This record gives sequence, structure tokens and C-alpha cells, in this order.
Amino acid sequence: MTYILIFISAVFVNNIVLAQFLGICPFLGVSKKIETALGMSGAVAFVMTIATIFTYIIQKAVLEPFNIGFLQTITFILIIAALVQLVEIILKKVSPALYQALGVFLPLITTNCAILGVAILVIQKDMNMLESVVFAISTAIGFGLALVLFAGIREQLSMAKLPKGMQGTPISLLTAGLLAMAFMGFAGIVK
Amino acid sequence: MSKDSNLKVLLNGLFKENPTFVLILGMCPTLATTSSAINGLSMGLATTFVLLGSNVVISLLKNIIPDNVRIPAYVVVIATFVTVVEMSMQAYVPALYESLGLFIPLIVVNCIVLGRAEAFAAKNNVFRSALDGLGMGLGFSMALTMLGTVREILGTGKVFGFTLYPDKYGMLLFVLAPGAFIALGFLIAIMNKLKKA
Amino acid sequence: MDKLIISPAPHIHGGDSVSKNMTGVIIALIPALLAGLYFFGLGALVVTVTAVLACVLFEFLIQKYLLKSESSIMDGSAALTGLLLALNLPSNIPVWMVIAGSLVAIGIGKMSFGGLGNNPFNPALVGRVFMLISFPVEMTTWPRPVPFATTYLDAETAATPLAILKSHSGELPSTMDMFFGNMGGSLGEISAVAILIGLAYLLIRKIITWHIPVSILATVFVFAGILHLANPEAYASPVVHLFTGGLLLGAVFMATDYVTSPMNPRGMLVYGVGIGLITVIIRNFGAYPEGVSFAILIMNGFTPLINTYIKPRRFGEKAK
Amino acid sequence: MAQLESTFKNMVLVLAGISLFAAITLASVYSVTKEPIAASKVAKQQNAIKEVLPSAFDHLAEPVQVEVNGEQLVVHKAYDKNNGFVGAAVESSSNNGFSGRILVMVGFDKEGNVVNYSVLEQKETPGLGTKMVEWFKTDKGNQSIKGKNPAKNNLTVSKDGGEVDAITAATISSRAFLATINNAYKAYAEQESNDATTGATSKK
Amino acid sequence: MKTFRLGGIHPQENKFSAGKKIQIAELPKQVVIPLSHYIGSPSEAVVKKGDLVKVGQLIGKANGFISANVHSSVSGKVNKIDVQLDASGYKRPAVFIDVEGDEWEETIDRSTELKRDCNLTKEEILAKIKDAGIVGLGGATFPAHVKLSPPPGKKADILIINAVECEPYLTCDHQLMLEKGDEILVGITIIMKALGVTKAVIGVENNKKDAVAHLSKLAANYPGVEVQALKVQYPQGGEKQLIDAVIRRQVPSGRIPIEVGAVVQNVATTYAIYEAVQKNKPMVERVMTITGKDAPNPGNYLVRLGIYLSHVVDMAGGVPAGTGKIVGGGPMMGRSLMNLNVPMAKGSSGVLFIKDEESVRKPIQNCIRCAKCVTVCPMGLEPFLLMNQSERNMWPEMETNRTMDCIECGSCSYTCPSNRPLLDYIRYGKSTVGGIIRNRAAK
Amino acid sequence: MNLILLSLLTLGIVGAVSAVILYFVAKKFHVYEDPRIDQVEAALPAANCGGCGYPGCRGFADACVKADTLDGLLCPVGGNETMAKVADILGKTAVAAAPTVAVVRCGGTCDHRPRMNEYDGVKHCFIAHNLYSGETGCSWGCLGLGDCEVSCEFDAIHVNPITKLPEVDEDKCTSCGACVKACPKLLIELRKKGPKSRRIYVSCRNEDKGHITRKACDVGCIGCSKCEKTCPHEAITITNNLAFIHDDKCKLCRKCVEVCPTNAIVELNFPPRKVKTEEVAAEA
Ligand SMILES: Cc1cc2nc3c(=O)[nH]c(=O)nc-3n(C[C@H](O)[C@H](O)[C@H](O)COP(=O)(O)O)c2cc1C
Ligand SMILES: Cc1cc2nc3c(=O)[nH]c(=O)nc-3n(C[C@H](O)[C@H](O)[C@H](O)COP(=O)(O)O)c2cc1C
Ligand SMILES: Cc1cc2nc3c(=O)[nH]c(=O)nc-3n(C[C@H](O)[C@H](O)[C@H](O)COP(=O)(O)O)c2cc1C
Ligand SMILES: Cc1cc2nc3c(=O)[nH]c(=O)nc-3n(C[C@H](O)[C@H](O)[C@H](O)CO)c2cc1C
Ligand code: SF4
Ligand code: SF4
Ligand code: SF4
Ligand code: SF4
Ligand code: FES
Repeated sequence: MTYILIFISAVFVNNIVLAQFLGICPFLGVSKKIETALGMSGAVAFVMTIATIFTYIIQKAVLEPFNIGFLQTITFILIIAALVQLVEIILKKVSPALYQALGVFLPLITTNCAILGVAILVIQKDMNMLESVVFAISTAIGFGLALVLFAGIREQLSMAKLPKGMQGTPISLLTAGLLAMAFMGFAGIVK
Repeated sequence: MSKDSNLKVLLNGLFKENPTFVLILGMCPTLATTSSAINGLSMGLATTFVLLGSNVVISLLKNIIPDNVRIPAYVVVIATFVTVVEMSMQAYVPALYESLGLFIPLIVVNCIVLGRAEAFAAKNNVFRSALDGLGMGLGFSMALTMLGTVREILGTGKVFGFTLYPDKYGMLLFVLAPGAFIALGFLIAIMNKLKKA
Repeated sequence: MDKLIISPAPHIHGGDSVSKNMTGVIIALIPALLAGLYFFGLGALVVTVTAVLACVLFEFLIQKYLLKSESSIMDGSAALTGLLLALNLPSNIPVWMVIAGSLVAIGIGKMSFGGLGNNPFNPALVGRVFMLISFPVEMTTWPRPVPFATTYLDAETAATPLAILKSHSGELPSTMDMFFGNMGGSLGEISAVAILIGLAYLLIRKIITWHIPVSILATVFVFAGILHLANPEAYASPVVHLFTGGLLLGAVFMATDYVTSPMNPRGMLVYGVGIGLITVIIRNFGAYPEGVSFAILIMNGFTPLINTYIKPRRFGEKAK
Repeated sequence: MAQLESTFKNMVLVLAGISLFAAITLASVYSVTKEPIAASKVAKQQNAIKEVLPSAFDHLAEPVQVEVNGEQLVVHKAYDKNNGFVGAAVESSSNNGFSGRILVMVGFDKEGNVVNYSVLEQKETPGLGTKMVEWFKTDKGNQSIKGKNPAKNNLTVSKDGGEVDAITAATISSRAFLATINNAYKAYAEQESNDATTGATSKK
Repeated sequence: MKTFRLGGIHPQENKFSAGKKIQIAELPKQVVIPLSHYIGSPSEAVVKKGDLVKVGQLIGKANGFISANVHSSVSGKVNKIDVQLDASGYKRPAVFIDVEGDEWEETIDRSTELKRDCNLTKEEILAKIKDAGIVGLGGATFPAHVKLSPPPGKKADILIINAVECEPYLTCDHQLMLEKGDEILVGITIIMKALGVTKAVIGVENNKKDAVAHLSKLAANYPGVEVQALKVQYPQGGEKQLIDAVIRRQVPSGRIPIEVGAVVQNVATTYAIYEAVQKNKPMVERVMTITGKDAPNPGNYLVRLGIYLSHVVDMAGGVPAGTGKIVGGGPMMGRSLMNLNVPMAKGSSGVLFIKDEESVRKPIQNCIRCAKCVTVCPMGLEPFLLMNQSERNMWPEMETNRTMDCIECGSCSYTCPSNRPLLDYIRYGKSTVGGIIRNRAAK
Repeated sequence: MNLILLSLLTLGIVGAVSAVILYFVAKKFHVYEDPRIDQVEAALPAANCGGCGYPGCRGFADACVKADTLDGLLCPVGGNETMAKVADILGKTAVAAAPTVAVVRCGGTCDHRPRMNEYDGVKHCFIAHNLYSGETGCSWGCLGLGDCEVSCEFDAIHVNPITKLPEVDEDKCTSCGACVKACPKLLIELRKKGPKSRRIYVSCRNEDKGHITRKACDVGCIGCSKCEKTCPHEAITITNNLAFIHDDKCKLCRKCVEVCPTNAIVELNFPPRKVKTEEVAAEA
């Protein structure tokens, strides 16, 4: 049950993008087409899960025992950065097509604060290992959901004649705002 | 390499390539920490400090860092500055630290910081990198303060502690998540319009 | 005409037009509006007139001064948005809030996206949810229905059946009262019978198809019914869910908004089921007593995906 | 100077080197800020305690952990200059807020009346639930809980039959807040009765 | 009552010329017989300037697989072989003949007496149809002999006669059924024989109750033939729709009717086949409707090929004042004509005058996403989407969204409350995507 | 300083381990990509217009790197200058192509070409073209609905609302050829820009017989072959009743312009003509 609650909370109620404001840059950047949005979501899910596992282990095995919690930020980001680059190198070889599609955005995952955010949040929320993994995956799904929904809307908007001043970022932000407003309806389902 | 004058480098971040309004980077703190003007300003200044520091150090180190470990190396530098800021704030301005919460450590991943490291500091000398960091940081702070002001006024009728009109006329939405997106959207639209005019 | 005209086929047109559809919906809303006027009197009148005028005026001003485009207020969609917004408000809400809501509905919900046909979210609901979040107090105090009331702001208040359910206090109105509308609530949502008359009119005029309203109502009935059977203490009966809150108004008039709903029967069914599920979840588990507005907005967000992945039944595709 | 090649040796050396500098910097900053950070945390708690206790308060007893309704509460008993018991400050929390935990410091005088409270932690919605910070102190209608005694007064929202006006449109937060007060009182009462049996021995 | 299962509309029928007896158009001084009739490659002229020809004499020989013979519709002297502007202003090869008398080929039986029995073999029947240059008169002018010779491996089990005439205004098929019922039924038995099928259904929309009654009565004498009344709904006459309506089979995307065992022929084609096989009469004339809201004399006319439409129209009382547009064919699928100096061709089913006020399109508005176009599309397509994609040259997307299935019925444009030119754009997309597909296939 | 040591160890180890892993993975999964592709791409104008016939600038860069010679490879937007740069990078020689520019071969303005019908469909040349031959009697001429205008990424061609004919802005036209492909009537041709932008061409594509052309349009080419006979450089040929001036042979002497009875031949950017006799004398 806790896992289900974690899932619902992370996907709908406290959606990482729409309620927590994490991972906004890729949310705005990689959402022009549904297909790339799906690819990006996959990449984020992958990196987010692995990163959370690694950082969790480091936190529990090294930082806490030795009482050097102040190194949290730096070690976590280091691990994430290395991980992303790893994925990038491997992807380039294994699936050039996906690499082409995600190309520019892979490095962006490093600077996707959602990844670091989740790694830090699971520590702050005092979750156990399994909960953390479920949380990471759910958060990634929430990210993916928001991203894909948003991409769908943007694909449709690309067929519309928008007012000049609103084209580009403004309309994206506005749409995201309305989407966030809609998602507020889930408030209170899970504390 | 750009041949702009030093002043231009500084002003670049404030206007022409304002990270928020033009480059659209670092959106997370922009949206999350601007529920009031003061929060926005503080976040901006914290980021400015990190930007300045990391730009300087990275431009110093740029030549000894091999390409394959470029990103991790930059990130370590940035993270160091962030942690310094984090600890200092915690120690000396704890109230502010609490209201900015998670977003202080997340300066590490603020796209602007790494973005400037990659795009500018890695290619320019120390002085210019410092100017760039400062300019970008101030541009960022300016944008955050503006957004915070707008949201606070619309949402609660107050700004920086002054009450402009009674609370009950405030539109709560603007201090909440959707309001952040919407207010920023319109701010950027207005900026675009002004730039063209 | 001195020169013969050349144009591609077809050479005749059915004569349907945007304004015919919009006025059709407005006509279908008249029973619900009358019910609102009957039960809430002066307040209902003030709110309705304000919302309609404000929406039309804002659309006119935005088009004239900001977009510098041709005015489209004559197509009736802005008036309809205003009317639907009003029907979704408590009748004792201050005028300035109605105006703010109208500005958000038209300015943010509609014109920012380029006007009629482009907006991804239902403008009236954007306005309403904006108001619900921004003015939670005023948006959740409803006047007690008094036939031909002449009080406006200082009307005596009553809780809506759903608020009663949520706070577990007070007594539910009888099913008959719910059916005819003698209960607290937004000014257009109270009378089930008036809305059903509107539905019949819309279906006969072929302005909408049955898919969306029926799938929403059926889903709510079934899902709420399952919950009720599982635990009648905690979860209200499906009949209460059907007749209370904005469910009927939303299912018939707002979920069916052309612009923001899916564009083929299959998609409409998926959309309707989604709205039904989310509504029941929010009503029973969420913080808000009322879930239809949010459910519709959320499914509005899904509409482009539904349109992309759920296609109409093609000719020749596995005949039945 | 040309960029260093991506050879194995360079990569390890550079990364390790940079890490080293980072470590030194951080460790030193940490040592410098460690004290102030701890101090500020203590100060915050102290201030809160001082704020909620009767003015006669001079010093505290060792905090005591009490469990009430499954929540862990901390009771700080307070004494005046003469080691006379003046009341207690209780740290009480609830997870039933609108979004997340609410942590409140409540002060009781020796009769068990609420002296004051201070909200240490809450994540409620700005403009709604956050009003609790001031709401229940404000003397308006039946809002204020100051001077009320949970043993005599029914400190629940009027909707639930109590005598306190809930924050408008934030009944959930109000309920959660009042629950922390009532829990705090229970903890206080428990401690006081303990006190009574053991006598006023815990003076220092 | 049966009808097809997806989409459909019901425009005002406006069948002003219903029940008007078929009149025979007089011969003019000169006729211009086009050597090509819309679909297929032009036939090759086999006469030259100065030749004397008789009615029914071969003047153009089929050239290629999808092509049909062309015969002289008058007797006289070949004036020249030249190009002639067709209805859309493009040049087409044609034979100009100066009319002299009205002398028919001797082999043609011009009596009106019904000739019921046919003892020819399948091959002989097909040969006669081919020689007579019969093409489909339902609109596409597809050579009948090609359609009646199913490709190897494909076998028809039912013949469906398209007597739907779902286009508003047009009545020529209706009138033909009333006047030539028996001939049509004999034609059906001939086609059944050619195809080797034992069952035929005549699909008639229920707004022609007299024709349904008349044919049903006659059909009792023809084993295997039945008449099916259909609910009035456009575009029931589209062959895929008709097959669906009559036998509940849906021809899959990109396939032809024979793949579900059906062959569809128009009633007028059936009559022409009867004349060709039983009377040796090649295709030299057809019935057409001249109509319009203000038409002085709406009616059905038997017109020889190659007569200028202006001549026929004059006979029917001329162009009414206030005509803004003249359409060749019905209002839903017909082409607007640049002028009336266009010769009658095998596919000309009517001339329709549209009044000024109805001929100008209303201004295009934003798509309000009402999905009405999707609801009415008989092929289950999403016209609004196809138009959007066509406007943006999104060809691959158009292909996956099945543009090529569009039968160009125009129901979508007819319905759209925003007056969007859906079909215009879809046609553009279809022709481009079609080109891309052909290129790919060629590779 | 225990703390410092610990921090150092932790960070050092994390850093070192990441570096080691990254190094080996990078080795193992290395993908070779010709670095020159990037260099060439950087030299290209990044218009991604497809005028070169490749999918975007990177596609073209790839093709340049792979090709043995740069024959036939031309970026129409960047022109010879860019190709020289590319050649530099690759150590190959660029083939200089004479600069070209788009010309519209229809002169039938509203005055010259009376309208006979009125078109009431979508404003789209291709759609109109599929429907019928055009509002005027000439079935070859410009429809004036602006497909070319829409196709031009460089804002270089616009339909003049008065003449209803498109006009090319020479300075903006990059000769990318998009409009050539867009015109359903095949009216647009990429022609040598000519010295000082001077060009002569037959502004007509009507292949009808002379009398038909004449009826439809005042300035159509009627195939009278006067120009063909007049041209001293054999630059003009007539096929299907239509004259065509080959820009590789034309010496811009302008004699054909004078003899054309319908003024179908257009001369561009020439100084105003002096008195005729003088010129003839000078030529002789
Ligand atoms: C955006 C939003 C935030 C809310 N936040 C709170 C909150 O922090 N605390 C709370 O008690 N209620 C909050 N509510 C209101 C609850 O959803 C619920 O309606 C209310 O608590 C019960 O209604 P009442 O107080 O009017 O009886 C919020 C509502 C909205 C729309
Ligand atoms: C939209 C549409 C409507 C049609 N309507 C008719 C019609 O009413 N009557 C008819 O005979 N053919 C109609 N046709 C043509 C038929 O599809 C088919 O070509 C014809 O019946 C085949 O017979 P034929 O080869 O003898 O002409 C229509 C076609 C389409 C695409
Ligand atoms: C390119 C083409 C090829 C066709 N090939 C065949 C065929 O091989 N066999 C056949 O029975 N009909 C064939 N048809 C006829 C069609 O099935 C159809 O009867 C004809 O196009 C007229 O239909 P319509 O008027 O509904 O458009 C072909 C049609 C076209 C356009
Ligand atoms: C059946 C139908 C339902 C509609 N419902 C709404 C609605 O719920 N809210 C609204 O703002 N407009 C509604 N409209 C009007 C119009 O579609 C709306 O203003 C557009 O969304 C604006 O682009 C409706 C129109 C129709 C035809
Ligand atoms: S024209 Fe094509 S897209 Fe339009 S309704 Fe007919 S078949 Fe469907
Ligand atoms: S019928 Fe017209 S307005 Fe409706 S969806 Fe189709 S194109 Fe859009
Ligand atoms: S005018 Fe034609 S050739 Fe010239 S740039 Fe524009 S599209 Fe390209
Ligand atoms: S030149 Fe061609 S594309 Fe351009 S307007 Fe004329 S016909 Fe259309
Ligand atoms: S700042 Fe969060 S993703 Fe860029």
C-alpha cells in the first residue's frame, strides 16, 4: 500500500514538474514532439532510478557513518554526472538512432534538477531502499506523463495560429501553468 | 571567441542573453522560489555567487581538464561553491535557508551555471569569465525579483513586506505553482514585445 | 455575376455554422439558467449578466487592441463561455471576482492561444478553477435556494450535498429535491431535470453526440456504485453522485466543448471514462468536495494524446 | 596552453586533483560553519520556547519524550528563578495537515491554559493553511485559543462541534493544528501528574 | 432500411427533373468527340481529315490497358483532328466532325423492341463490350470490359447494380430505370453471365420509390436478380459504400471491390451494355440531366457524344439569369465548368446551374474541432487533420493517416460549420502522397 | 585533520572510480566520426533549406566529406564563397558555378491577360492547377496564388497584388530552387545572374499555337521565330511554338528584345537604351 501511495503521490498529486518545479528545462525543451518526449522520459527514468540507487548506497554506506553529510551535494552530483556520461557513451554505440533523437538532451539530464532533487528528497524523506527506488521510478513516470501530455498539447498547438507575442516559450509556460492548475485537482488524495 | 567589449559581456547577461527571459534556462528555481520578491532576490544572489565563483575557477582550470572528464570536473567545482553557499546560509541566515529549501543544493544543476561554464568560461579568460558570471547572475536575480514581485503583488497584495491592497483581493493562484508558470509566461511575452518595439 | 465561378467540389454547403452551434448550446442552457434564476433570484441574475458581458467585452478588447485581429464576438462563443462560467459559480459571489474570472477565462484560457478553436483547455473551466483556487472562501459558500430571492451578497448560506458528504455533517436533501434543484450549489448545476432537457435538445439538434455525456455518467455511476457497495458508510450512493455537484452540467455542456474534447467516437468514450474516474476519485479521496471541473481540465490535457493514438474506426477495418 | 589529452592518467589525475581541492575547501568551510549552524538551530528552538511560555519563565528542565496518540512529543518543563514550576512548552506535531507535517511549539501555564504557540514547521498552502501561524492567536470571533484550557474547553473546530472558528476554507489545516494542541495538552498533563507523584525533584 | 455503416450526410435532394421524360437532343452542325474521357489514356484516332463517317463507326482505338474505343456519334465528314479545351481549360485531343444527315452503321439494330435472349459466350460478350467502348457511366468512366474481367485468382460472387443516384439534383439514372427497366434487367443478366455469377442486387435509394416498385415487378422474371431499397444517404453511390450497404462487406483500404467478391456497375452502364451486346450499338450517346434551382426547363436528355453542352443547354431553355456557377455533374462531386463550350463526354451526367448567392464560398474560419467532418466521413478518416497536415506539407503523416482512402465525396467540406475547404486540401495531399507512393513503388 | 582526510578520501575515491569507469567505457564504446563533418557543417550557412539536395546542412557536410571531388556539390545559399571554405577544410577543389537567380517566366499581368473566370477555391496554386487551367485564357501562365512565395525561406519572392505576378528580389534570392519545385506551372527557372545582374529571357511558357496564345495574352510568345533568326549567337531555339534563350550562349546584345512583336522577351538591369541607330553602328 505504501508503495501504491508513493506512486500516486509522485505521479499525480505531487507531480515533479507540475507541483514541485523540478526538471522544468527538459520539460520545456524536449516537448515539441510526442516521440522525443517519450524517448526523453525513458532516458530520465533510467538515469533517475540508477542514480537514486547509487546515491542512496553512498549516503547510507559512506556519508552517514562518517558524518560527512555536507559532502552530499557534491558526491551525488558527481555520481549523476558520471552516470549520464556513461549512458551517453553507451547509447551512441548501442543505439545510434536513439542517440540521434536524444542527442543534445542527454547532457541536459545532468543538469536536470529532477534527478538530483529525487536523490536528495529520498534522503530527506527518510525512505528505505525499496521505497526510494519506487519513488524514483514513480517520479520518473510522473515526469514522463507531464512531458508527454505537454508534448501532445504542443503538437496540437503547432497547428494553430498563435498570437505573435505568445509564440514559443510564453505559450509553453502558459500551457504548463494550466496543466499544473488542472493537476491541483488531485490535491489531498495522498498527503 | 567573441570580441565583445568587457562592458558588453557584463550587460549581455542582463539583457541580450538574459538567462530567464531569453535563454530560458534555470527555470526550476525561477518558478519555485519566486512566491515572494524577497525569496526570488535571495535565490538570485545565491546563484550569482556560485556563477561568479565557478566561472572564475573553470576558466582558470580550462586547459588542464581533459575533454572526457570535462563535465564531472566542472560539476565538482560548481558543487563546491554551492555547498559553501548552502552551509553559509544555514549558519548565518537560517530563516532564508529554510524558505528556499531544496533549491539551494539544486543550484548545482541549474542549467545556467553549467551552461555558462561550458559556453563561456571554458573559452574565455578569467576576467571576462568573471564578468560574464556576474552579468548572468545579476540578470538572473533581476528576473527572479521581478517575477517574485509580480506574483506576490497579484497573489497577496504585498511586496517586500509592504501592503499594497488588502489580502482579500489577492488571487491566491499566483503564489501557487500554476501562477508561477502563467506569470512567467506573460512576463516573457511582454519582454519579447518590448524587445521588438 | 459576370464571370463564371470556378471552384473545387463540393459546390453546396450544408449551411451549418459556428454561430448556429453556439446559439444552439445557449438555447439548451436556458432551462438550467431559469432554474438558477428561480432558486437564487437576484444574485443569479447579477452574476450571469456580469459574466456574459465581461467575457464578450474582454474578447472584443483583446482582439481589437492586443491582437489587432478581426472581432469574432458575433460567433457567440465568448457569450457561451461567460454563460457557462456564470452557471458554475455560486450566486452570491462578488462582481469583481466574476470579472476577474472572466478575464482569466477569455484572456488566458482562450485568446492567448489564438482564440476560438485553438485553446487546449476549456476556457470557462479555466476561469472557474482559477477562481476556486484564488478565492476558496467565496467559491465554496453557497446561498440557500429561496424561490425568487432578492438578496444578493448577504444571502443565507447552505452547504452543497457534496460538501455535506465531505465534512460528514448535516443532512442530504431528498432525491426529489436533488432532481429538481432545491439544494445548495452553483447557480446552474442544481436542477438535474433542466440540464437533461438541455441534453435532449443538443442531441436532437445534432450539436453533440451521445458519447461524452453518456460515458461520463455511466462511469461515475458504476465506479461510485462499486465504492458504495464496498463501503456504504464511507461512500455515498451513485445516485447522489449523479445528481449533485456540477456533474450533469459538466458532462452535458462542458466536457462536450468541441475545441477541447477528442475528435472521434472512440476517443470520446475514453475521454468520458477518464473524466468519470477522476471525478469520483477526487470526490471521494481528494481534498476538494467537487471534482468535475478538475477532471474535465485534466482530460482536456489528455485530449491531444487521445487524438494522436486513438483513431476513428476506419472503413474496411474489421467490419462488425 | 593546449587542452590536456583525454589519456587515462590525465583523467584520473585531474578529477582526483579537483576533488581534492573541493574536499579541502568544503571541509574547512564546514568546520567554520558547523558551530553557527548548530547554534542557530538551538536558538530557534529556544526562541520558540521563550515565546510561548509565561513571562515568569527562567530556565528549563531536561526535555522529556512523551508518546500521545502515536505521535512523539517533547515536553520542556519550565521553572522560574525560584525553581517554581511555571508551565511547560510542548513540541507537538501532526501529519494530518493539508500537505505534510505540522510542527508546533505550545506553551501552557501551570493551570494548563494555553499561553501561546509558535508554528515551527508547516507546508500548508500559502494564503490558506499558512494562516494558522497567526490565526489562532488573533483575538477575533472564536479564533483565539490563548488562555483556553483543553481540559475545559472543547478545542475543536465549530464544524465538529467545538468552540474554535476554523481558518476560512482551511478546515483541514485547522483540524490538524488543533489536534497538535490537544495532544500537547495530554503530554503536558501526563508529565504534570508524573511531576506531582515524584515531587518537585527535577530542579537543577 | 439498409445503408452503409460509417458517416454519411443527407443534403437537400432538389431532384427537380425527376419524372421528366427523356428527350432527345437535336443534332448540331458540328460535334467534337473527345478521344479521352477523364480516366485512362486517350484513344488513338483512326480516321483522318476529310473521311466520311457514320454513326457508330470506330474513330478512336483503345490505346493501352485502361482505355476504351471511341465511336462517331454522328454521320458526316471529319473536319480535323485537333485539340479541344475540356471543362477545366486543358487541351485534349478530339475529332471534329461536320454533321451530314444521320446515317447509322448497318450492323446496329435501331429498333426499340426488347431482345431478351443472349446466346453468346462469356468471351464474346466481353469482346462486344470492349468493341463498343463501354465505360462506367457512374462517374469514373472506367472501361467496363476491364472491370468485368477480374484478375486471375479473383472471383466475383455478386453483381451490384448502382442505381443509387445519391447526388442531389441528378435524375438521369432514375428516369432511365423508369423507361428502360426491362433492357436494364437484360443487361444485368448479360453481365452476370460475363462474370459467371448467379446473384445480382440493384441498389436503389428509397427516394425513388417508383423505380423500386417498377424494377421489383420486372425482376420477378429474372432469376437471381433482386432490388434492394436503401435509406437515402449520400455518398451511398460510392462503390465501397454501396457494397457495404448491400452485402455488409467492407473493401479494405487500398483494395478494389473484386477482392470481396463484388462487382459494381452503374445502371446506365448496364443499359449501355445491353445495347452493345444485344443491339450492336457502341457507346455514342447517354442520358444527362439539366437542372438547377432556376433552370427554366429541368429535364433529362439523351445526348450524343461530342455535342457542345451549350447546344444542349440552349435546347433546355438556356442559362438562367443569375447563374454564378455551372457544374458538370452533381453538386457534390461535379466539376465547375469554365464555360459551356465543352463537348459532351461519356462521363457527363448532368449540367447544374447554381445561383449567384450559392456559388460563392463563405469565409473560412478557424477549425472549432467539432469533429463533424470526422463523423460524416464515410471512410472513417479525419478530414480536419488531413487538411492541417496538407497545409503543412506533412506527407508521411498524411500517408499514415490514410489520405489515400479518401473517396473525395466532399461530405466533410459540406458539413464543416467553419466553411473549411477540407476536400481541396485533402485532394492536394492525395495527389502528392500518391506521387510519393508511386515513386517508391517504381524503385 | 580527520575531517579533511575523510572528505578527501571520499571525494577522491568517487572521483577516481568514476574516471576509471568512464575511461574504460569510453574506450570500449568509442564511435568514430569524421571530425571534418563537424568542421564542414560549421562552415555552412545552417539554413537547412535542402536546396543542395541533401537532408539539411549536416547531410550535405557528410556528403562533401565522403565525396571524392566536390563536383556537383553546391550549397546554393552560401554560394561559391562557402564552397571554397569547404574545399579548404577538405583539401579538395571547389568547382565554381556561375551564380544564378530565380526568374518567373510569365509576363501576363492583369492588363495583358483578361480574366475569363473567377476562382473561388483555396488560395493555393497547386490546388487551383489540379482543378483547372487558370482564370485567364492562357493555360500555361501564372495563377498568382503564391505557392512560390510560401515556399521561399528567404522572403525573396512575392506576388505583386496589382499584377498578380510574382516578383523576385534579386538581393535576397539565394537560388535555392524551392520555388522552382513549388510552381505547378513550371514557370520559375534558375538563370545565370549575368554580369551586373543583366539578364535576358523569354517571359512566357505558352506552347500553344500563335493565334491561341495571342488571343489569351498580349505579351505571350507566339513562336514567330523572329528572335531566333535575329540572334547573332544562336542562343535562341524555338520548340513547340515557344522561344527559349540559352543563357550559356546569350551575349546580352538585346537584339531579340527589339524584334519581338509581343514584347515577350524581358531584359533586366540594363541601362536605358540609347538611340537605336548608334548602337547598331557600334555593334557593326
Ligand atoms: C489550492 C488549494 C490549497 C488548499 N490548501 C489548503 C490548506 O492548506 N489547508 C486546508 O485546510 N485547506 C486547504 N484547501 C481547502 C481544502 O481543499 C478544503 O476545501 C477545505 O479544507 C475544507 O473546506 P472548508 O474549510 O471550507 O470547510 C486548499 C484548497 C485549495 C484549492
Ligand atoms: C462519392 C461517390 C458517389 C458516387 N455516387 C454514385 C451514384 O450516385 N451513382 C453511381 O452510379 N455511381 C456513383 N459513384 C461511382 C461509383 O463509385 C462507381 O464508380 C460506379 O458505380 C461503378 O459503376 P460504373 O463503372 O458502371 O460507373 C459514386 C462514386 C463516389 C466516389
Ligand atoms: C487505377 C485503377 C485500376 C483499377 N483496376 C481495376 C481492376 O483491375 N479490376 C476492377 O474490377 N476494377 C478496377 N478498377 C475500378 C475501380 O474498382 C472502380 O470501379 C472505378 O475506379 C470506378 O469507381 P468509382 O466511380 O467509385 O470511383 C480500377 C480503377 C482504377 C482507378
Ligand atoms: C457543445 C459545446 C459546448 C461548449 N462548452 C463550452 C465550455 O464548457 N466552456 C467554454 O468556455 N466554452 C464552451 N463552448 C464554446 C466554445 O467551444 C469555447 O468558447 C471554445 O473553447 C473557445 O475556443 C462550447 C461550445 C459547444 C458547441
Ligand atoms: S472527401 Fe474524403 S475525407 Fe472528406 S468525407 Fe469524403 S472520404 Fe472523407
Ligand atoms: S467540421 Fe470543420 S470545424 Fe469541425 S472539426 Fe472538421 S474542419 Fe474543424
Ligand atoms: S526566390 Fe526561389 S530560388 Fe530564390 S531564394 Fe526564394 S525560393 Fe529560393
Ligand atoms: S509562379 Fe507558379 S507558384 Fe508562383 S504564383 Fe505563379 S503559378 Fe503560383
Ligand atoms: S533548472 Fe531545473 S531543469 Fe533546468
